[in-house]
Amino acid sequence: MTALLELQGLTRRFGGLTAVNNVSFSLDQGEIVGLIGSNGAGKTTLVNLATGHLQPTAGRIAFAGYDVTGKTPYQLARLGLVRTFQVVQPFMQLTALDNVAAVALFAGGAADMPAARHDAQACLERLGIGELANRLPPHITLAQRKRLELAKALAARPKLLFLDEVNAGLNSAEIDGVLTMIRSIAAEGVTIVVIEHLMKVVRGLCRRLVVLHQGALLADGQTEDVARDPAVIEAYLGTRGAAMLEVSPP
Amino acid sequence: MNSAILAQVLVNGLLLGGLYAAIAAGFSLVWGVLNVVNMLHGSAVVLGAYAAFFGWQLGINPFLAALAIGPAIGLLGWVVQRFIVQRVIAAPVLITLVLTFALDLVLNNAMLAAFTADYRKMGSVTGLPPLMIGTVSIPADRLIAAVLGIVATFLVHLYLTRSRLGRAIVAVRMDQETARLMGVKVEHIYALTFGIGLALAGVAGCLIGAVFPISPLNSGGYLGVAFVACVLGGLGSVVGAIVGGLVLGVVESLGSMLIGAEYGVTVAAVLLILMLLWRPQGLLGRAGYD
Amino acid sequence: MHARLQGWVLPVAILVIGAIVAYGLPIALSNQTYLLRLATSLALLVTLASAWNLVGGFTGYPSFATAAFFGLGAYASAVMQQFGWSALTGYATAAICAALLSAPFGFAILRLKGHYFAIASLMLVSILKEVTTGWSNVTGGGMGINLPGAGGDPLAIARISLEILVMLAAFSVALSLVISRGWLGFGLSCIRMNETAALSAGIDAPRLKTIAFTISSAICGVAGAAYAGWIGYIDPSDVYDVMWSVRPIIAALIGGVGTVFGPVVGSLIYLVFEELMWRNLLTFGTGALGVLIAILVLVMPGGVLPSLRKGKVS
Amino acid sequence: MKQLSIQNLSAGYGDVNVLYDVSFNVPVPGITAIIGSNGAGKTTLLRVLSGLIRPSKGSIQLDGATLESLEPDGFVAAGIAHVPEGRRLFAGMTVEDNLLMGAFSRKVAKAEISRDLDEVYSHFPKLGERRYQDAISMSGGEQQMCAIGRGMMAKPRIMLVDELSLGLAPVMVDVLVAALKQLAANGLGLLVVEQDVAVAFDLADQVVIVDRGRVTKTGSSADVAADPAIRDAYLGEI
Repeated sequence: MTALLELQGLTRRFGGLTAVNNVSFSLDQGEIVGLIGSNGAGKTTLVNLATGHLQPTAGRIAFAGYDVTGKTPYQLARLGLVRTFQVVQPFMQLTALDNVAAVALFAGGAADMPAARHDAQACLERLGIGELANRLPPHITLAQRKRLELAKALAARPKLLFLDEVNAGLNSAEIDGVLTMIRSIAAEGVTIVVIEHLMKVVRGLCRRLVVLHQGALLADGQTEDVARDPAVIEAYLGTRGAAMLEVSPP
Repeated sequence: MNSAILAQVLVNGLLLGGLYAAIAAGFSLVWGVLNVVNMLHGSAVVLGAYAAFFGWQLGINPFLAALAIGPAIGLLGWVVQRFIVQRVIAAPVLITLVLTFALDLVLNNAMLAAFTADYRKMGSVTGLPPLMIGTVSIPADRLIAAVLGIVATFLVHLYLTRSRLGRAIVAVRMDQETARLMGVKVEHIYALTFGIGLALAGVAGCLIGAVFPISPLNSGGYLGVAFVACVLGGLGSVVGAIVGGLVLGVVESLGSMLIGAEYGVTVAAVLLILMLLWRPQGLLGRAGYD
Repeated sequence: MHARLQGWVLPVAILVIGAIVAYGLPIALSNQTYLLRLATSLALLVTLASAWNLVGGFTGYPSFATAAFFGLGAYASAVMQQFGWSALTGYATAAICAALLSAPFGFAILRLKGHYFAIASLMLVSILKEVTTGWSNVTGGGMGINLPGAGGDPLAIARISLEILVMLAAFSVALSLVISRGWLGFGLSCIRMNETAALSAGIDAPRLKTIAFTISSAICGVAGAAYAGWIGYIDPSDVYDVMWSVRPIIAALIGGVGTVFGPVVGSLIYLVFEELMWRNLLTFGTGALGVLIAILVLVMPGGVLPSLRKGKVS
Repeated sequence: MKQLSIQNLSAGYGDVNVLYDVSFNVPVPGITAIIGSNGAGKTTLLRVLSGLIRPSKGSIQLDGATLESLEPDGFVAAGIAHVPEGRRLFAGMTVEDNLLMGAFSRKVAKAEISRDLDEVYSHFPKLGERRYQDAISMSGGEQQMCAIGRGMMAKPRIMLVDELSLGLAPVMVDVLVAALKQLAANGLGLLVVEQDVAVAFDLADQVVIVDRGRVTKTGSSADVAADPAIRDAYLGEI
């Protein structure tokens, strides 16, 4: 069974700085993988490369068996390779419904605007924010905007979903809500990559961890093994982080 | 095309580039720090040139007059920013562009009314014979003007990196809100920067006046030079303006020889658009610098 | 079905009203040359402002290229007619030339943002002006071109020009309404609000932006051709004057950038101001115009109608 | 007892109110931590306390001087330094230039400024090693050190630190917590917004909990940690 996503020797340089340095790993259908590393380790750059927002300096990206290196974000979105943004990016002057309808129309294959709005309403309800359909993004809470971002990702009928710190800024109760949402999306066969700092989220969701450090791949394996890897502890987790990860996911 | 002619054309280009550096530096600083493309810049250069011309008629050497004319036009810039441009400082690109375009209409037409459109030329300023290096002749006035252009630009660079207010200007350019948190009064920095920008334009005007015929009709050309050299050198980078000015000077003098002087603007404009597409951060600039 | 039908009523209504005015107004104003001139100037400004609004308003890209395609259209039509082709062929050539140049050029510079895009678009004006002046054996260079039809009865020409430009204005506004309501307008407004998010939403931003830029430029080209027919004589410094880029922007700003009817209202208000100013400050004309524009920009950057599209595209 | 006293503070953006009747005191010296979910108003509170936002109601006093109507430069002059969220060092400037910007509002002799620089370098040796390097080319943790050092250069009485640990490797957070404790020991008053509740309780001697723009609890970190209601809402992770 070919891997859903394959990164081979992926590299990206900005002038002298190598933000992503020869990273290779692959994802299979249905996995939930944690992508962790400290600020500046290259996580967001890697996501930007995989979703076409940045062109790689070197290396290859294959999605569902096809070479998609160099493809644009909108081509990849239409293929089902979708992402959310670390800093939430709604269309500020469109209602929540139309934010999602835009994705349904241009990436989700909806026939026309009425059909797109129909799909959009379903996605909003799926994320429990159906009643916010006519609200403008500035007038809903951060947690609701995060769910809106998830609803937009769903509207693109994703096969692979990059969630870039979708829990940042949420309190414990709000995080639990988002985790259940992510699990239900994964249950439908969507492969998910979670970019996260909160060990509670990583432990709760991911059986496998990919760790980046200064742009390079530091570790890639089962969560429990990575949590005990001395290099990872010294470079990123520290004693408190490692303890957090010890308890294996349910 | 033998090497003697090529050498002469290159030298002419570099001499022109020194003046272009002075024109572009002030424009680049204002664009970088205030995010305002100052369409008034070309006319400020013309104003400096006329002030130097009238000084020259009274027997004052334009290179010396620049020491007074620069700050005077700088003060005008300070007033224009503090009381007019500041009111739309946070407005979208469209608004500040159209506003400074309108101000240029006012200043340029005022000069046309006062000085008429016909060209005026100062006689030789220093009276020194041209410097001869092999077959290449370098007119004294043009050499002094070019060198002073680069010196003036570099002095501003030193001010920006060594002095307290200069550092604050760069800080406001990079992150205005955080500069405020350091206790910087951002409105004052904007007015100061706009003033420095127009002062440099005034100095460039004096240098150009000493070497070339001047007329209010030139303001569009000077503005074009400021655009191209500033983008070539990298937005907001004063040192970049020196590199951008020299490169543009050489390209323009080569271009006018190969294709003809009447296509000078097109050569520069095409160079600008290619630069914008290939390296918007300029030859020196770092990606994401502006 | 209901929405689709309802969607087409208003645009068709605009075209019908346009046709009626185009037919009726020249007769009503028959020999009043000043009013004919004023009405034709208004129709021209509405056309240009509405066309500019597709790029500057809907998509949020501050274009200064209007004068370039306006001049290109004027010359394309004038040159064709000089070689014996009919005025109609002239208009067609103007539209085709503008479209053929604006598509590739637009695709290139629309990758730039904000000031960079504005300057690159402004540069096109000086490039075309210089090339047109230089290509003198075809364009007559600095001497300009006298259009063959210019010798006819001036009143008849004035009336025909008014008719053509009113129809063009109605077409420009109707088309902008259709675009604003369709998927193209929806995609363009997403690009204006947040281009990165638009790309992730599957919107082919480069293609949509280029389509908008090309349509806008083609309309400006035809407007240039109509202007050449109206004035009868063109030269580079007139038809490539940057004011052809600035006036439509001011009109859209006054009326409300990004709204369909903002450019129409804004054009009327701007022309009233310009006529008043021009009437009594002849000597310092352009300078006074500068003062006028500065005041307008300082006083109402938001525009008369709501400047940015509020809420969802209907 | 020297302190920054905040009384009945209300503030917001345009018509959207974010803070409602917030009152508490920040002892000098000492470390006070603010916890609560984002959108609760933590960052807005700090922006009010540094003058970036003018409160609609309430007062801010330090040693008898009332500050709430001042511009940011007034707050800095009164002795309040702000280390912003995301550090926001000045790009295109070296580490040392960034630190010098921290002392912008202090009109004192060059000698004193260079003495202050040495003090920062002794506190954060890594900054000394990289003083002429571009500040933003350093790692997240080193940038946070530089941002704190920049705050020190203003010789403040109170330092506001917004999101100390966000995005940093836990191993680096331990280093920064120790550094802030040292500053408090040297007499500085600190008000730290911290999203990681475990870090907040380890760092602070006083904790303020903000929820949807209101202060729901204030007290010593020991008392607050003991409160069962707080434990499950916030302390689930420990």
